[in-house]
Amino acid sequence: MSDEVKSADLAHLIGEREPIVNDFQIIIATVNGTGSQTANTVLLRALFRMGIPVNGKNIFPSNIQGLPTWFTIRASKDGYMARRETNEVLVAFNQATYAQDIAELPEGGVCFYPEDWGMTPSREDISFYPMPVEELVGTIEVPANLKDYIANMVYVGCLAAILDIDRDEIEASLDFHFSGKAKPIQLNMSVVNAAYEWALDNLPKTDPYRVERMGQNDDLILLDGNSAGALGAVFGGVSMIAWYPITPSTSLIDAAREYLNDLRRDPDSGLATYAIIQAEDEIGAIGMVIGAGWAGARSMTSTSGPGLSLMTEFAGLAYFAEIPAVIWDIQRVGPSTGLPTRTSQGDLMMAYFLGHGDSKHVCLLPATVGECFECGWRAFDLAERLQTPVFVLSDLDLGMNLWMSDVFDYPDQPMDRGKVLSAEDLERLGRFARYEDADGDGIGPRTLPGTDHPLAAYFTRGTGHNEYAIYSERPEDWLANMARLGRKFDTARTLVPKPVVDEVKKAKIGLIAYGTTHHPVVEARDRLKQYDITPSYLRLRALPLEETTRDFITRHERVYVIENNNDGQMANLLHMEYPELASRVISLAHLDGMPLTARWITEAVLEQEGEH
Amino acid sequence: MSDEVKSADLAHLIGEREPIVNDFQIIIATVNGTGSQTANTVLLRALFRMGIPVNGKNIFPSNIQGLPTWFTIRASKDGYMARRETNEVLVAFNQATYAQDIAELPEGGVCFYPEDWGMTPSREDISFYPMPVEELVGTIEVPANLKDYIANMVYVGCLAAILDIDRDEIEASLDFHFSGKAKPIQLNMSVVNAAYEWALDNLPKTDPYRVERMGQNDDLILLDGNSAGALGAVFGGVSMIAWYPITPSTSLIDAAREYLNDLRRDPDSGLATYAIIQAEDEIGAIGMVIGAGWAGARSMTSTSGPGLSLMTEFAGLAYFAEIPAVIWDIQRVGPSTGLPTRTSQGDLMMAYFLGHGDSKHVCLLPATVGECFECGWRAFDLAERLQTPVFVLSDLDLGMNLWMSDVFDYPDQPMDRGKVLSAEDLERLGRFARYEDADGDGIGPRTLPGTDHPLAAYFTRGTGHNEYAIYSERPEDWLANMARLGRKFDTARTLVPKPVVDEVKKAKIGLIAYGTTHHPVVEARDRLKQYDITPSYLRLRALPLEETTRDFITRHERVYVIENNNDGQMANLLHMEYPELASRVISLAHLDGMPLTARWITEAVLEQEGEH
Amino acid sequence: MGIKINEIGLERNDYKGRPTTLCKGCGHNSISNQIIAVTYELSINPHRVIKLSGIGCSSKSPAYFLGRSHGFNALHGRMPAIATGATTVNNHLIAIGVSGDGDTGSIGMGQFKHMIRRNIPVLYIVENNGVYGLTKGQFSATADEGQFLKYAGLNELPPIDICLEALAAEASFVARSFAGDPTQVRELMKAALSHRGTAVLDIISPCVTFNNHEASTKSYPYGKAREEPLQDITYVPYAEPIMVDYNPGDVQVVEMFDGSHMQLKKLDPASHDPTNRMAAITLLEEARVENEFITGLIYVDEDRPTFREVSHQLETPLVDLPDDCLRPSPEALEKVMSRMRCCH
Amino acid sequence: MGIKINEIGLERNDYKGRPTTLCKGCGHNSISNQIIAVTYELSINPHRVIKLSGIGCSSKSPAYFLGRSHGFNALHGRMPAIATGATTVNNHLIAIGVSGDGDTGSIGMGQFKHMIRRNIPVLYIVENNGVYGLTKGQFSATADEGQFLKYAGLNELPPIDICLEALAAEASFVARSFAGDPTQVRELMKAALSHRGTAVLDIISPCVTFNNHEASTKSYPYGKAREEPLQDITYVPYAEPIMVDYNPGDVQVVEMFDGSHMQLKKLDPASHDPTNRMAAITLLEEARVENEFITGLIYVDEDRPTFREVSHQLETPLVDLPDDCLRPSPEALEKVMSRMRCCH
Ligand SMILES: Cc1ncc(C[n+]2csc(CCOP(=O)(O)OP(=O)(O)O)c2C)c(N)n1
Ligand SMILES: Cc1ncc(C[n+]2csc(CCOP(=O)(O)OP(=O)(O)O)c2C)c(N)n1
Ligand code: SF4
Ligand code: SF4
Ligand SMILES: [Mg+2]
Ligand SMILES: [Mg+2]
Repeated sequence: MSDEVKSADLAHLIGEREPIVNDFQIIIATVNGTGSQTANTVLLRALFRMGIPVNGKNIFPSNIQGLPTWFTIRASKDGYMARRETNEVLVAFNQATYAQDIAELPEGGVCFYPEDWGMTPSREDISFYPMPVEELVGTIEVPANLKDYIANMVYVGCLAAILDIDRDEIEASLDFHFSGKAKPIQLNMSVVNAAYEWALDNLPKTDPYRVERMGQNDDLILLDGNSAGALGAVFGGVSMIAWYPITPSTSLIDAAREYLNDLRRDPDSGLATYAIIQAEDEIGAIGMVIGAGWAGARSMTSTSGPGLSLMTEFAGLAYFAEIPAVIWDIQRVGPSTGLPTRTSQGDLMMAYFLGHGDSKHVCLLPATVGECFECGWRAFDLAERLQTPVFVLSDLDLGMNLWMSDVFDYPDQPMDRGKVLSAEDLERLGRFARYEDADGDGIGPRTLPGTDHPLAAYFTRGTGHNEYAIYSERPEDWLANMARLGRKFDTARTLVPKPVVDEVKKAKIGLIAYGTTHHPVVEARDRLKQYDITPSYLRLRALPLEETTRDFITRHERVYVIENNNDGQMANLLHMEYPELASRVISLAHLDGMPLTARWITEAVLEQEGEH
Repeated sequence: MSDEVKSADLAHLIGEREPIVNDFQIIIATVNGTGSQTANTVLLRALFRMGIPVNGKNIFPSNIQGLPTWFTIRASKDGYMARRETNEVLVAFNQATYAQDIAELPEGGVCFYPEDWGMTPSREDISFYPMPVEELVGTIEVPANLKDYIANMVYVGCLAAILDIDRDEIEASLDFHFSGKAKPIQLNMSVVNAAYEWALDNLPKTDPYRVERMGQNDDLILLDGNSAGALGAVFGGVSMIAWYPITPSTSLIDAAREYLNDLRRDPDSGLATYAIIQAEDEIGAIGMVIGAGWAGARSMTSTSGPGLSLMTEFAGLAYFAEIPAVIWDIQRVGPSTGLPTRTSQGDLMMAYFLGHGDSKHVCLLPATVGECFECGWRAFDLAERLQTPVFVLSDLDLGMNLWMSDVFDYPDQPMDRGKVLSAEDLERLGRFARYEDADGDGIGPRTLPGTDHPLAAYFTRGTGHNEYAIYSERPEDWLANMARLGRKFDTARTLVPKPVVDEVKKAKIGLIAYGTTHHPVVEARDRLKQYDITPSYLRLRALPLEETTRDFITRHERVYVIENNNDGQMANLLHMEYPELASRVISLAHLDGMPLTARWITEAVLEQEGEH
Repeated sequence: MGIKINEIGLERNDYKGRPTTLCKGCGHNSISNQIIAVTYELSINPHRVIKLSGIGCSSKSPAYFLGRSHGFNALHGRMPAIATGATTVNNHLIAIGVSGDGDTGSIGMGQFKHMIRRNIPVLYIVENNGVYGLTKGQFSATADEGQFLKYAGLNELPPIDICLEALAAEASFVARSFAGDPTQVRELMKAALSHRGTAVLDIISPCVTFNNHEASTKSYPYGKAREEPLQDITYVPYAEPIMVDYNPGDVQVVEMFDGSHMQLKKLDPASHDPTNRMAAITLLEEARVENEFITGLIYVDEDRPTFREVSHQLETPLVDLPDDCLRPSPEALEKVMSRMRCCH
Repeated sequence: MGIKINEIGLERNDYKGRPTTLCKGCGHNSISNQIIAVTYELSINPHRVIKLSGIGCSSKSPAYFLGRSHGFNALHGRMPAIATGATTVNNHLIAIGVSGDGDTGSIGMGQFKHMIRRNIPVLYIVENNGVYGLTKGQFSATADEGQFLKYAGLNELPPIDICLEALAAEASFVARSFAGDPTQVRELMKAALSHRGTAVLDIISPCVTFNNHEASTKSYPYGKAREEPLQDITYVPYAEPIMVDYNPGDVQVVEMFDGSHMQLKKLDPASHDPTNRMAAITLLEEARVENEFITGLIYVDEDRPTFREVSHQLETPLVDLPDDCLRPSPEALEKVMSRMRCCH
C-alpha cells in the first residue's frame, strides 16, 4: 500500500484540529538497559531519511540497568536543531515515570502506552493510544532473551501508523543499524509491521500530529560528535591515542578504534600503523600523549572533567616545554563527579588556564558535528605549528547525540607539521637553538629524537631555561622566555578559527555564544523578532580571542554572552580580555544538565532588555 | 672595649664622604652547601638586635651543593622591608661569580674578599677589603670538617669591624642560633673575634657605610613566614597534617612538627595528640586531609604549584561535597617545575578556580609573618564555618625569608567549629537534612561519623545530590544546590579578612596589591610623593572580593593592580568581578623570580601616569 | 511479632541501605548483602561504621548497605587516602572500604600500596570483576590475558594479582574469595573486621552485564566450577569458646587482635600456613602458574602495628579531644614568643 | 695523536654531558659515568638514545651524560608515561630512564607498575638512596624500617622492595646493583640495553649528603661491607663468540633478544637461576628476612613480548611514516561518508 493512499485512509480519522506537520517533539520514556536505543535511533533515522530536519537527544542516567531514561526526537520543518522544553508526543514505556511523564504533556498532547499495564487514561485533553505490547510480540517468533528488546519495536510500528512515518524508511534504517544483517532486520521489521497494521485497524487518529516527506537529504549524514571528532582525528593523521575510560568521552575512542582499524593498517603486513593505549589513568594518558608528541607523532587523548583535572600538571609541562598534544574534553556537568551523563560547558575557564603559574592554552569550540570533524584534524596542525597542547571542548550533547550534518569536506590543506629541523637542515644552518624566536612569531625550531646529527639533541624540561634549552635561573632568561611565549600566544590568535559573525544593521545589541549553545541561539533570534529585537550574533570558535570579537563588542551597546554553565565563564574571559569593554558584556548563563533552549534564551534576553 | 670608644677609634679612618648610617644593603655571595647560612642569619639577627629595621633574603639555587647563592641584608632606618636592586656592600665569597658580583656594585660600593685568591682589585671607585681567610681560620683550633663552614665567620668579623656591628649582639645571635650550646658558640665567636681584631688593625676604613643602634626591638621577633604559619596552625588546633615534600613549602611542615612536638603531647602518656603523615604524593596528601576534615578534625596540607596542580580533582570534590580543609600554597615560579627556588604570586587564578566545572574557592593572602600566623588559625575557622577548602597563598619570599614582626597575638576568639549537629541536637530537631539552607547563609548542618543517633548518617558524594545528600540527576536539584553554594560564597565574602585601605583625600589614582607585593608598594608610595603622585592604597587580604574593593575602585579614576606574576592575575579577577569598573583597573605585573622592588613599581606607575 | 534482633537490639533491616541500582545478579549486590549480614550478626553499631569507596559500580554499592552509617563515595582510585585521613583522626571508627579492580588496580595502585604499607585499619574490599563496569566493559588491570570482550576486543596484557600486590606491600591480612561463596565471604569479613590493620579482601564479583561468560575467570560459571577453598573457615567471636572438635592437626586456630579467633579447617593435608609470608607468596605464584582459583585466608599477621601505633599517637580519637586540648594556652604562645623575642 | 675511539668513530667525550651539579661523591654521578662508559663501549650512536627522567637529584643526572642525545626531564613520578609514549611511536629509539626511589616508589608507583605490565622497552634505572635528596633528606618509601635521620627523625614504616614490586608486575628483567660496584653496574647495563622489554635496574646509590652513615643500608660503608653478588656477570656482544672457560656447571649463559649473551658465573654452587620467576621471588623474600644485600641478575625473560608486539603494531617507527600514510585519501573519506549518507 503506497504512502499516499495510506495517509488518505487516515485522513478522515483526524479530528477537527488543524494538522501539525513536521513540527513537534516526541519523547520516549523507557528503562535503561532494555535496548530501546535501537528503536529510538531507527525512528530518528527514518524521519531523517524522509528529509525532515530532526535531532535526537538521549537523556540517560549514570547507571547501567534499571533506571529511567528518555529519548527525545524533534522534527522541525524550520530546521531548528535545539532541544525544546515541551514534548507533544509521549511514548510511556516506563511504569516508574509514566504518571509524571503524562502530567508534563501539553494540552492536545499524545500518549502511546502499553495497554498491558491496565492503566486508565488520566487526562481528557490528550490523545491516548494503548498498545497491546505483549500480544503483538507474542505473535512473532522471538528468542526469549530478545523479547523485552524487540518489544520496543511495537511503539515504532504504532508511531509509524499514527504519525505517518514511511515504513520503507524504517526498514532502511534498520538495515543501516544492523549494517545489512538480514535476520535482525527481518525480526524487528516483523514486529514493526504487526504493530503498524494493528494500529491502523484499531487506533482511530485523534491527534493533529503527522510527518510528511520533505526535500531529499542526499548529502546529509546523521552522526554523533564523538564519531565525527574521531574521524577528523584519523584524517588529521593521528598515530597514537592514549586514554582512560570516562563518560561521555569513551565513545570518541571507540569510534577512533574502528576508523583506525579500517583506515590505518599496513597494506603488506596488515599490522596497525597506529597505537591505542588504554592507560592506567588520565595522568598516564596525557603523559603518553606528550611523550609521543615530543617524539614527533600526532597523538591525542580524550576525557571529561575529572580526567582533565588530573591532567593539570602535565598540561603545564606541555605548555612550558612546548610539546604538541591534542586533548578532547567532552564536557559533562561539574563540579566534581557531578552529573556524569548530563551536558555542560563548564570546563572552559579551567581548560584555558590549565596548570599552575601563568599558563594559557589554545581551545577549539566546535558547535556541530561538522566542526567536530574539522577540529579533529585541524587541532593537530595547530598543536604542531604552535608546539603546544590544543584543547577541543565538546560536550555530551554534541558528542553523544545524533545530529544532521552535511557530508564532511576533506582537509583543504596538507598537514602542517610545524618547525621541525631535519639533519639536513641542521647541517645547512650549522647551529640550533631550540627556543630561539628567529621568525618573530614566538615559535622556536624543534628537532625530533633520533635525528642523526651532532647538533640535533636538546634537553626538554619543565624548569626555567634559556634559548638553548639549558637550565637557567637568570631573571633575564625567565623574562625573555615568558615574553616569547606571549608572542607565540599572539600568533595563536591569528591561526585559530575566526568567529562567525552575523551582523544586523543598526543592531544595538549583540549575542555571543559558542559550542552547542549555538543551536538554541539561532532559534531564539527568530523568536525575538516577534518582539522587534534583532540582535547581531557572533559565534566564538576558539580561544585565544582576536580582534573580530573586540570589534563586534565595540559596535554594540550591549552584548549578551549565552552559555551552558553556572558562572558565565566565557563572559568572564571577555571581561578579562577586554576590560575597556567589559561593562557592555552581560552574562546569560544557565546550567541544569539539559541543553539550553530557545525559550530560556528568549526569556532571559527579554528580561534583560526589559530593564533597558 | 665599649662600642662608643671603638667607633670613636674608627671615626678618623673614615674618608671624606658623609657617613651613610643604617641605610644600605649587603650582599653575601657564596657557594651553596658551604654553610654560610649561619654566618648570614647571625649577621642579620645582630643588626636586628641593634634595633635596626632589617630584612634578609636568601637567593639560592635549586640544588644541594656547589652552585652560587646570594644572601642580601637590607638595613633601613626608614623601616622599608622590601628588596632593593642595588647592593652597596658585597662579600665576594664565591670565586665563580665575584667578577660579575663586583661589576654590579654601585660607585662608592664596598667589597670584602678573601685575599687568598690573590685577586687584584678591578675597580677604582669602590673600597676593597681583602681578608686573610685561611690564615685567620688557621689560628683557631677547628675540626677539619668544620673549616669551610667556620671560614664564613671571617666575613662576619670583618663586617662587624668595618660597619661597626656590635659584637655582643653577634655573640647573642650565635647563642640564639645554637640555642645556647656553648661549644659551637665559642668556636664561631673565636673566629669572629680574630677577624674583627685583625680588621681593626689592618683595614683602614675607606667607605661611608656603618650601622648604629636604634631604639629597642623588645617586642619584635625575626621569623620566616612558614614557621609563623605553622605556629598559627598549631594555635588553630590543627590535629592532622598530611603533606608531600616540595620546595618552598617543606619548612612549614618541619616547623609544625617541632611546635606540635612541644605543644601537643598528652601530659600523662606523652603520646602525640596529633598526626603528621608524609603522604606518597600530593593527591594522597589532600585526600587524607579531606578524609580527616570529613571525620571532624582540623587538618591541613602545604604544598607549592606542582602539588597544587595534583590536588585539582580533590579540591573540586571538597568544594562540592563541602568538606573543610586548609591548603597552604607557598608559591614559587611557574609554569611547570619553573624556578623551584624563586618567588611568585602566580597561582592565584588557579587556586581561586581550582577544579573542573564551576568551582570557586576561599583564598587568604598573607603579606607579613604576623598575617601568616593569623591565617594559620583563622583558616580553620573559615574552613569549618563555611565547610569548604580554604587556600592560604603565601610565597617563597614570605615563607622562607626572615622578616621582622611584632610578637603574635593570641587568637581573639574561640575556635569556630561551624554547624555540627550532635546526637542531642538531632534528638531535639527530630530531623536532619545535610544540605538544607535553614539559615539563609547557604550553609547546611553536618554530622560527624561516629555520632550515635539513627538520624546522624548521610552519604557524602561528589555526584549531584538533593538536600538529603541523596543522589539526584533532577535539574531542579542541581540548580537549587548550585544556587545555595552561590549564597554560601556570598557568606564567605562577609567572613574573610577585609582589605586594608589607606585612602588619600582627593586622590585620583589608587594602588591595589596583596601578599608580599605590599612591602615594595609601601616604599614606592613614598618615592612617588617626590613626583607629586600620592595614590590611595588598598591591600587585598582574601578572596572572594567584597564591597570595600568595589567602592575603592569606584572612588578612583585609575587603579593600578601591582602583583608578582606574569599575567596580572588579580587584575583579571577584578575585571571579572567588576565588569562595570573594569576599564579603570590597570594591571602592573612583573615576574622574573625576584621579589618586586619599589623602583620597578615607581617606574611602572610613572610610565603609566605619563600617559595620562 | 518476634522480629529477630541482635545483641544490641537492632533488626537486620537496620543494616540495610537504599535499594540497589546495580544490575540484577551483579556480584556486588551479593557482597553488599554479606556486609549487611555480617554487621548484623556481629551486632556492630552502625554509627561506628564508615563506608568508603572510590568510583565505579562497586564503589556505588556502599549506598546499598548500612543506611545508618556515614558514607563517603570519593574519587576514582582515591578512597585509601580518605580512609587514612578519617581513621587517623578517629581510630574508633570501623572503616569498610569498597573498591573495584579498576579503582584499585589501575588508577588506584599507588594509594592502595601506600595504605597497606601504613597498615591503616580498614577492611578493604576489592569487588573484582576484571572489567570497568560503570564505563561499560573495558578491560581492567585484572582482566585475563588473552581474554576477548564484545566491546573491548582482545586483552593481551598479563593481569595484576591484587593479593600478591598487597603482600608485596607488606599487607597484614590478605584473603581471596568469591561472591558465589557467601559463607566464606562472611567468615572472612568477620575475621577482617577483627583485624588490627589493613585487611585486603579480593572478592571475585562477576559483572553479569559485561564479563560473565564461561571463558572469564571472573564469571559465575568459572567460579562455581573452579573455586578451590584453602580452608574451611569459622570465625569465633571473642565471647564464644573455641571448640576444636577434630584432631588439632587438621585445624589451625588464629587469634585475632581483638581476641576473637579464626578456626581454619585444612582441606588438604599438605595445606597452606597463612601465618607464613613466604608460603603465601609461593602459594599465589603457584596458583598463577597453574591457574588455579584458590580462595580463603592467604596471609595474616596480627602483630604488625597500625600507622597510629607506630606514630606513637594517643589512643583516644583526636576528634574527641576538647577544644582546649587542641589549642595551646596563651601562656604557651607567650613562651614561644619569648624564646623568639629580640632581647630575651 | 691516538685518542681512543669506538667502532663508530666516537670518543668517550662524545658520550659525556654537561658538568654535574650533584654533590661530590653522590652515587648518582658514578652511575652517570657507567652509562657513559657502557654506551661508548657498545658504540651506541648517541642520537638513537633518549634520556628520560622524573624529578629529583637522580632525575637531574641525564643532563650530565650523553650530551648528544635528546633528553626529557619530565614530572615527578611520571617518566614511565613519557617513555611509553615516545617508544610506542618510535621503537627504534633506545630509551634510558633514570628515576629515584621517591620518584618511583612513592609518587610514581602506579606508573612504574603499569609500564612494566606493558613491558615497554626501556632501561629503567632507579638510583635508590632511601631518601628524597633534592628536597633535603626526607624518608622515601625504600628507607630502612627503624632508621633515624637528622632531619626526618625515625622511620617506622617497612621499605618497599623495588625489585619485588617489579616482579609482581611481571617484569621481564630485574636486577639489583650497587653504585660502589661499577663493574657489575656496567655489565648489567649492557645486558639491560640488549633486553627486549622493560629492564628494571635497582641500583643502591648513596646520598652522601643525607643518608650515608654506616647504619643505612643505602650507604657506601654498608654496601662495601655487605654486598653479596649473586653472579659474576660478563656481557658478550652479538659479534663476539662466547668462550666458556670453566666447566658448564659453574656458568649459566643467557641469550638476549638481540643475540648477545650474558655469562653468569655462579658464585656459590646452590646458586640462583634468574630464569625462574618463583626462584626470583623467593630469593628476594629470603634476602628481606635475612636482610642480605644481594646484587646481580635476579630475573630475566627474553620471551615476553613488548607492548608494541602484543598490539600487532608495525615494526617501522610510526614517526617515520610519510604523511600520506598518516592521512587516508579523499576516496577513503568518501567511502566512509557514503556509508553514512542519508540515502545510499
Ligand atoms: C578520574 C576519573 N577517571 C575516569 C572515571 C570514569 N570511571 C568511572 S568508574 C570507572 C571504572 C570502574 O571500574 P571498577 O573500579 O572495576 O568498578 P566496577 O564498575 O567494575 O565495579 C571509570 C574509569 C572517573 N569517574 N574518574
Ligand atoms: C608533584 C611534585 N611534588 C613534589 C616535588 C618536589 N620534589 C622534587 S624531587 C623530590 C623527591 C626526589 O626523591 P628521589 O626520587 O628519591 O630522588 P633523589 O633526589 O633522592 O635522587 C620531590 C618530592 C615535585 N618536584 N613535584
Ligand atoms: S555493569 Fe556489571 S558491575 Fe556494573 S552493576 Fe552491572 S553487573 Fe554489576
Ligand atoms: S643531595 Fe644526595 S642525592 Fe642529591 S646530589 Fe647530593 S648526594 Fe646526591
Ligand atoms: Mg571492575
Ligand atoms: Mg632518593
